[in-house]
Parts: sequence; structure tokens; C-alpha cells
Amino acid sequence: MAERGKGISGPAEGLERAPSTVDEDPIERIIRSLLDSFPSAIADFQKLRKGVLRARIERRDLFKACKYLRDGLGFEHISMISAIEYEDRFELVYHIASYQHRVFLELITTAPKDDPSVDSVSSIWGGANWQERESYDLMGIKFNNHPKLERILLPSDYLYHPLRKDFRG
Amino acid sequence: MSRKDELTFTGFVIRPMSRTMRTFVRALLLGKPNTILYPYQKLDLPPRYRGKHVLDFKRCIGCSNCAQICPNDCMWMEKLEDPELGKIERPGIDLGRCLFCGLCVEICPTVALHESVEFELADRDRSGLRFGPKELRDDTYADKVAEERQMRSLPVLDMNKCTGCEKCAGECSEICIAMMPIEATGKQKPEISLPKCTSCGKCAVVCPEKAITMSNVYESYFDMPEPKFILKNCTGCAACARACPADVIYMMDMPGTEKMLKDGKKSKPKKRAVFVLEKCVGCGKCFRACKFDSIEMPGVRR
Amino acid sequence: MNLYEFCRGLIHWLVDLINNLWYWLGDVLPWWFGDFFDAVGDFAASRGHISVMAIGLEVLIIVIVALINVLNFIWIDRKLSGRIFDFYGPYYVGYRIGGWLQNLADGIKLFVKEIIVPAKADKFGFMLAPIIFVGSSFLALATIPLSPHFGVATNESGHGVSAGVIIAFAFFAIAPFSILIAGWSSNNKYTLIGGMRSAAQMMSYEIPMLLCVASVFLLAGSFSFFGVVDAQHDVWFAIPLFLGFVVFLVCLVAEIEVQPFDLPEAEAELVEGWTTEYCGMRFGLFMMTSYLRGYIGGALVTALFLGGWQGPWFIPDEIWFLIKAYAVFFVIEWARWSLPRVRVDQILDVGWKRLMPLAVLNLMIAVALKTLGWF
Amino acid sequence: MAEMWINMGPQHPMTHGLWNLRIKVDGETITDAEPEVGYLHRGIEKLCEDRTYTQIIPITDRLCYGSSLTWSHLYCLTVEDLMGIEVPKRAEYIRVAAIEMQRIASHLMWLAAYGADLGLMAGFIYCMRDREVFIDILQALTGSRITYNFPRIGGVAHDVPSNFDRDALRACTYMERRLKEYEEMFDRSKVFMMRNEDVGVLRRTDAMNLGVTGPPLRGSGVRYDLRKDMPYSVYPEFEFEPATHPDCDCYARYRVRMDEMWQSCRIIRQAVQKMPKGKWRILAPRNAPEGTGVGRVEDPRGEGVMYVVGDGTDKPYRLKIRSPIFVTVSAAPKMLIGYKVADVVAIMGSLDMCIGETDR
Repeated sequence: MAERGKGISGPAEGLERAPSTVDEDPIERIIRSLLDSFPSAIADFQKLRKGVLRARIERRDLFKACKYLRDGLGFEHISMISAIEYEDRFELVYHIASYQHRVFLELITTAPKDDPSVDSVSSIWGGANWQERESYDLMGIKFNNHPKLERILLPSDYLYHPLRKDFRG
Repeated sequence: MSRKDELTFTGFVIRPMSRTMRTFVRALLLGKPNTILYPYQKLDLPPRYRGKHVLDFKRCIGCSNCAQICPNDCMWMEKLEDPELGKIERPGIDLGRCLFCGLCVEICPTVALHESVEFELADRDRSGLRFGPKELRDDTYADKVAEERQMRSLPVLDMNKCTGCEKCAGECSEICIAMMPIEATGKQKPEISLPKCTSCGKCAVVCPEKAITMSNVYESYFDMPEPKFILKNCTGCAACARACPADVIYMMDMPGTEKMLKDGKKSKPKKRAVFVLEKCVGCGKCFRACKFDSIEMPGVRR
Repeated sequence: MNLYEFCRGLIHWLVDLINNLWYWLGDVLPWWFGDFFDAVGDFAASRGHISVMAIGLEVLIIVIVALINVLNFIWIDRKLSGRIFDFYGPYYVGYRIGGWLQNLADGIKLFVKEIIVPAKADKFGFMLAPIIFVGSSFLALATIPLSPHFGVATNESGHGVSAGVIIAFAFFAIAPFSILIAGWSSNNKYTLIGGMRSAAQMMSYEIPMLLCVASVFLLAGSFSFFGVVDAQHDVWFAIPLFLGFVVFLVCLVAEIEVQPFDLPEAEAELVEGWTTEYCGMRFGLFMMTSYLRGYIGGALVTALFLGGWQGPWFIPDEIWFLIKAYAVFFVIEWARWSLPRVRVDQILDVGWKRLMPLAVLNLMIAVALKTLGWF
Repeated sequence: MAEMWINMGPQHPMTHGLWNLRIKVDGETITDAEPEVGYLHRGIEKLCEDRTYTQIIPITDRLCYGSSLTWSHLYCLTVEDLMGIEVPKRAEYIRVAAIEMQRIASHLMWLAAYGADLGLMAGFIYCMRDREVFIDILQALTGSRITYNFPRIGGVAHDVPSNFDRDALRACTYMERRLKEYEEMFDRSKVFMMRNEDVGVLRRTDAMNLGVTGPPLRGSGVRYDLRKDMPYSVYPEFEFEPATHPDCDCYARYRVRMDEMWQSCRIIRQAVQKMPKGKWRILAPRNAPEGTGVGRVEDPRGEGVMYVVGDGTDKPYRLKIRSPIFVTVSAAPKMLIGYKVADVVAIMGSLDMCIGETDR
């Protein structure tokens, strides 16, 4: 029998609000440190609503940026990975949330039509594993270094990626 | 709340068993059990319950909005001959495919379609679930149920009588009536901005020709597409006016388009369609009737 | 007059009736026929033949009574537990008698269903398991008398089998083997786990249960039902041996496999456990027999701890016995519907760490009571 | 006994839907587990690309049979974000009251299924019986029992019926009395606690890393409730406490859901009492602008997110749905390994599976 979750004295332990040593809003701090770390990669920074940010990032810097987001900035939770097909490109939207700072980040990266592949972030967030498989299954995006990139919702011998616009049932 | 250390010896069996025993005694001695013996007793259904549809033939104008909003394409329009109403078009429903989402009832501009509380619709055959307009018909149902939709008294314009005298625009205190010239006819018509209208009825009173009347119209929460008229394609064939279920389209002469015939007489002038968009229900029938691409409606299937 | 004598008298009367006609036939027929007729008639009227016929009739009566009881038990299970759940239970079939006929209707439905044997099952074991299960349960039933006058174990001397309780428990404990056979022969992973669980479960409850029975024997000084019940003339054993009574009841729930301990057929985790592959009347037999075992369990508790058929004079002994058995069964069902199922390691825990010491303690109490001479 | 793989599903009493849990057992101990989903994939995301914005609302109802209202509400929130619509205050209050009723109904259905999983049949029947109270109120409000089709883009479909506030307050009082009975029947029952305590331990770090959300996350000691921490709708105007529990086991998840029912009763009372007068619906545009909208709500099962891309027409270009259970079930092997076969029902039951939203 596995032992109980020892060492958790109360629900709030380790989850206090952002430390007040930084003088400004945690969101401002996140934006600044992200821009400092990836000046070339992060573009088009927007504050959409209260606590919702949007950023664009180059495909090759995605993994590094995600690692920095989790380890350096405390984005513990990957909420959603959505793949969108446009006429000239694929867009991958990573919705990443931070439990500490109450921030919701929309990280967008693009992949060209002829090479729809990005680095997998499932080694950073375990929750990304199945979502990447789903994106592969339905949209045909390849995720490099994914532990098990197989179809998940559709049968394994299915030939098409049905969410692509050229798919006709 | 309760934790392991609070558990006492009674926790093994006595507490949960006393809980069930209380229900047992209540059900056995004090009252009836909670079940409803279905075929003999029926549930009390609220008036909003969404069951089998009921169609009021007299209210229905045959606009086919219900058939268009249906997410499952389970409605169709059927042409039929009625002794009272003449040649009409009314919707039928395939309840075997129906979601019972109620969007058709919500979009109906005249509240002709209702959903009754009847839910026992089982049949041995799929074709038995296809209800044509005649099976749905119940012209008295709408009077029996309480009205849910809001009504507004709004001015309705009859272009056949309108002379373009501008009296209504002068009278309107909210300045919601503007006179707009009708291209190529030399006339003008009042355009009423309905959101601003306070239903005061002055325009109807002042109109010398009784072209504006106040009538009760159901409020709609759906943003329907509006037809866009392209004058240069119009041949004046009046197919759209015949197709329109809501009397939105009037055919008007265009002076100056008369041609000289061989015998020296002038032909009749060409006609064009004029839209009174305040009355439009956005069904797209004119768009579908027009063979000359003279009407555009973005987002409506042909 | 006990049941055997009643049957014997009945058979005797019938044989006499038929023989009168028979001998008359022999008289009117030619002599070589007549001799043969006389011989057959004499055999029919012989003492041994009438005894055999009487025992057969007795068995028939007891089985019919038991089956009616089983139908009642299923009805109690459905109807009264329906009230526990705040609904009606069976209602329309047999409306006048509270939906009692629903059980018969279900039985008829199960009869007309096809019996399917899985292709890769061990056919012999698959067929054998229900036979052992039903047969052993009926054998256990046969040893239990409802009163001094009603029971197959009563013979002409009227004292019953001297080791009746031991025989009842011996037959009662055979069922897990048939469950194991059924689980293994079905060739299905769920049934296999169910069968293994049954074996593990038997290890945990059988010993404390028999220790409790041993304490009863100690106080009663007899192995037969008559002796045990007679010894409870003054006070029911449930009062001095209250601990043993509780332990026995818990073990009994495990033995007849109802809710808190129905691990072999835990329907949430192991589809239907060891009965997963059975269908039609074979499943019906399993189902019926599990309620029959509930009846046997109630009867055993009644006989061993609740004073058996002893009660006020205005109720016949048999009815008094059945009332007690029904009450015990209702308590078991009540616990069944209000408690969750335990886990397989927890039943071993409960059996060995809780029930076993309590059973030993109970035996010590019994020894003390006996030594003090209070019984 | 040698190790063997067992398919629990696609048709199995444990699964509550159509999915398959493959477990590798050594005797009765689980050594490996592998969930398989996809049996109920209906292609809702593709379906939505061919429907107008209004027509999608009844389809989003079909995402989850347990809490269909949350999903249509989430869809409407997302599209309102895309279109930039401000919803009338009264509509928001009606929505909140309806959603919290839906949350209680959904949790009651979970508790019923959980009771049946553990073999507690009385719990099953009682919870289903009490769920009817809320279903009846929702039926009077929306006109349907399971798939409500009630929220609209820019408000709700109907105003509240007469006597709604009286019925809602009465139902809350009834529910609070019932909850005490449930606590007596479940918490105080030793056998129930034996099945739940120290079973299915999911550590706090694991829960955060694996993307587990909702009651399982709060049951692992993380105090994160979207209604409180990233409020949507009018939730900031209500007083309530997000339920958390530090124990990380099945009992903690059970406790969190029970406490959430208490809090939902609180919210319903406030919503009904504070409900302002006014319009309950405004006219929404037919065509959405180009751009994106994102909505994020606290579903009864976790965090539900929708992301919609509009292209200027009356149909969405792309609609992505994040199902909480789809991610949570991928964490199942972490919880299952090392426990017994009988614990599978407790662990998977405490996650509250809903296959409709998982497979979409």
C-alpha cells in the first residue's frame, strides 16, 4: 500500500500568492523576463483580458521556452494544445496556465504545410502527452521526441487526418 | 468533516444501516415510495417542456426559417393545397432525427410552431416518425398555452399605398423614420429604424393614405441575414415578390425605361423590386427565387 | 406424528386403495394372471416398499416447501429492499399479492432462454459446477428440520440424525469448490479471478464460523439439531454467546456471498464474477440456489442461536421457525443494501485478524460457562 | 498466477461509458495500466465547422450527459469573447444559478455511480432520487431534462419561470438536509472508508504535472478553482470557498465533491436572492469577426476550455474543445499501479469519467 501524500500540511502550502519581493504585478514580471530570455523568439505580445496573455514564438525555440516557462516562471499546467490549419500554415496554440500567478498564456507557434512538425513538450508537462497524440491523430502534426506518437481517438489503421480542411467524410 | 479518528464502533454497520432503515420505515409505513408508476401515472411536465411539435396553419407564413435553423436537417417544406388558405407551404418534421433543441420554435417569426408536452412518440416504423404538416396541424394550440415571447407594437409599411409624402418622418418624435429615395423610380419611402421605435403610433395616425399601420410583432433574438438588391441585374420578373412570405417586396415602375414599340405606343415601364426590410424575416426565399443574381444574401444556402 | 409417519400413512392408504382394485382385477382375470397380480400387490404393500415411497414423498414435500420459501426470499429481497430504496419493487405481475409472481415470470423467462457454452470452455467442468452447487445446497437443506415433526432427517425413531449439524455444515461448505470449478472452466479472466477470490474468501471465514458452531456444541452437548434446540429451552444461545452470534452472522454473510462479502461475483469490478459466462436456466439455478443458501443460513442461525422452533404455543412450530429464519434473512439483506463491498485483502484481514480472535474468545466463554456449570 | 492483461471495457460496469482500461495484474495486484479511449468519437469539432454559431449550441450539449449545461455555457462564453458581446446581468445570474444546479446534479450522479461501483446500492438509488429535484427545476427552467440547450450567445433562452426562486431555495434546503444524510451514510461507514482511504494516491506534483484538473487536483491539495482564481461570468460577486483536501486519495476526491455541493447550494441561494431585473437576452450578431476567442470554466469534472477561431462568416473556422477527463484519464496509470483489482472501481470512479466529452 502506497503511503499517503505525506508532507502536505495544508492546501495552501507552497502555493501562496506570488512573492511580494518583486515590486510590480506578476504578469508584468512574466512578460519582462520572457522577453529578456527570448528576445528574438517571442513576438507579438498582447494582453487580451485580465490575466490572459498571448505570445508568438518561433518553432525551433518552443521547447526551450516551454522549459523556461515551467521551471523559471512557474507555469505548472498545460491546459490545451490546439492545432489549426490555415491555407499556408499550421498553427499550434499552447494554452498554458500558472497556478501561482493566475495567468493564462496563449503561446502560438507556426509550422509550414510541408513539414508539420514541432518539438514535443510532453517531457515538460505530462499532461501534454495525450493532447499531442490527439493533435497528431486529428490534424497530422508530428511531434518530435514524443514517447508514443500513435493515434488515440481513431483506429490505428485509419488513413486520414479528419480535421484538415481537405478531408471530406 | 468526519475523519478516521472520529469513527466509532457504530461506524461498521449500525450508522449506515440505521440510515437505510429510516427510509424503509418512511416508505413502508408513512407514505408512498418515490417512484412514479409510469404507464398509469404520468409526470407533471412544465409548459416549457419540449415534446412533439404543433403547427398553427393560420399563423404560419411558410418562411422556412425553421427548416433552415434545424441543426439536423430534419425539417422540410411541403407544398400543399388547403381549402381555406389556398396554395401554401408548411414545414414537416422527421421526429426520428429531431434533437428537440427547440431552435425552430424560437426562430419562428410568427410563433406558429410550438412544442407540446407530448413525449410518447414511439413507433414500430421509422416512417411513422415522419410528421407531415397535416399531422402537426393544430390551429387552436397557440391560444391554449401561455405566451412566452415578447410582443411589440410596431409600424408596418404598405408600399402600395405609400406616396412618399414625408408626413410620418416629420411626426416621429424619436427621429427613427428617415425618407430614403428609391433608385431609378423617382420616389421615396420611409425607412423605420426599429430598435429606436417607442411604438407611439403617431406615424400611423398621421399617414393620409393609411399606408402605415401599427401591428403586434413578436420580438426576435436572431440576427437574420438581409437581402441585398442589385439593381442592374433585375429584370422585373416579380419572382421574388411572389416567393416572399412576409410581403416585403413590392414591384415598382421605373419611369423612363419605356420602349417605343413598332406601332408607336410606348410599352409599359420596366419594374424593379423594392424591399421594406423592416418586415423581412430573413428566410432567403427571394434569394432562391431570383434567377438573375439580382439578390444577394451572404451565408444563406441556395 | 411427524412428517415421515404422515407420508407413510398416506402411502399406506394409497397402496391399500390401489391394491383393492388390483386384487379385484386379479380375481376376475384367468389364474396365471391372477398369481402375478397378487405378487405385485403384495410387493407394493410390503413394509420396505412403503418406507421407500414414504421417504420419496417426504423429500418431495420438503423440496417444494424449500422452493416456495426461496420464492418468498427473492420476493422479500426485491420488495422490502425496494422499500429501503424508496421504490415499489415488483408490482404488476401478481398485483394482488404484492408482485409475488414476478419471480415465477423471471423463472419462465430463464427457462426459455438458450444455454450457451463458451467455445473454449471446459465443457465437463462447466456442466458439473451448477450440479455440485445446487446439489450440495439441497443436501445441506435436507438435514435441517423445521420442527421435531418436519424434516427429512427424522426417521421412525423420531430423533433425527445424531450428527445433523456437522453434516449440514459439511455440505454447506462444498459450494466454493463448485465456484472454483465454474471459474476455471469458463475460461474467462473475470471468472478465474472470481473463483480464486472464492477460495481465498473461504479460507478466511470458514474457521471462525466453525469455532462458533463448536461453542454451541459445547453448550448443547449434542451434534444434532434436536439436541441443540432442546438445549435452548430456557435461554437462546444468542444471549450467552452473543459474541459468537455476531461472528457467526458475519461469517454467514461471507458464506452465502451477499453484499459486503460478495467478492466472487462483485459486479462492479468483475462483471458478474464467476457466473459471467453462465446464461439461461444454469444462471437461473445459480441465482435460485444463492437465495436457497440464504434460507439455509437463516435456518442455521435460527437453529443454533435463536432457539429453533421453540416459541409461544399459539403459533405452530414450523411457522415459528420460518418467521425467525425470515427475520435473519431480512437483517442480512438489510445490511447487504446499505453497506459497500470490501476488498479481497480486507476480507482476509477481517477474517484472520478480527473474527478469528473473537471466535476463540467466544469458545473460551463457552468453556467457562460449561465449566461453571451454568449449562 | 502469472501476470495477465485484463480488458476492463469497452463494456464493463466499471467504465461508465464506452472506453477500455487495460490492466496488467499479478494475482490481484495491478502492475501496469493503459487506458484506451476513442470508442465514442463523433467528430464534434469537425461537425461544428459546418454549422452556424447558433446551431452549435445543441451540439455542445451532447458533449457530456452529466453536465451538458456547462458545455453549452462554455461555448457561449467563448463565442461571446470572440464577438465581444457583453451579456446582461440578469442572464449571467440565471446562468450561474442553472450551472450550479447542474453541478450538484452532476456530482449527485457521480456519487450515485460511485456508490454502485463500491457496491453501495442504497447510495446509488438515493442520489439518483435527489438528483431528480434539481433536474425538475432545470426542466421547468429550460424545457428539457438532460440536454438543455439553454444558454444563448448573448444571454439565455428564457427568463426564469414563476416560482423559480421559491423552488430553488426549497431544493437547496432539501439538498443540505440530504447531504448530511449522505455524510452519515458514506463518511461514517467504516467499510466505505476502508475502500477509500489511502487508495489511488496522486501526489500534488504529479497532479500538477499530468494536467489533472478539477476535484482530483483539489483533492491533491492544490487550491485552484477557476471560479475563484480566474473568475468568469459573475462569480466574483458570490461568496464561496473552493473545496480542497490535502489527502491525495480517493477519500479526498470524494470529500472535495461533497464540499463543492455545499458551496453550490450557497451560490444558488445568493444567485437567486441577488438576481437583478432586466433583460435576459440581447441580439447577437450572426457573423463573428475574424479573430480568436477563448473560454475557460470550472466544469464539474475539471477545467473545460474552448478555443474558437472565427473567419468573418457565420460559421466557426475551428473550434477546439479541451475535455478535462481526456487529460485526467491519462494520469490513471499513475494512480492505479500497486493497488488491487477491486480498487480500480474506486479510483476510476473517483475521477468521474464522462466519455462523451472525452472522445468528443
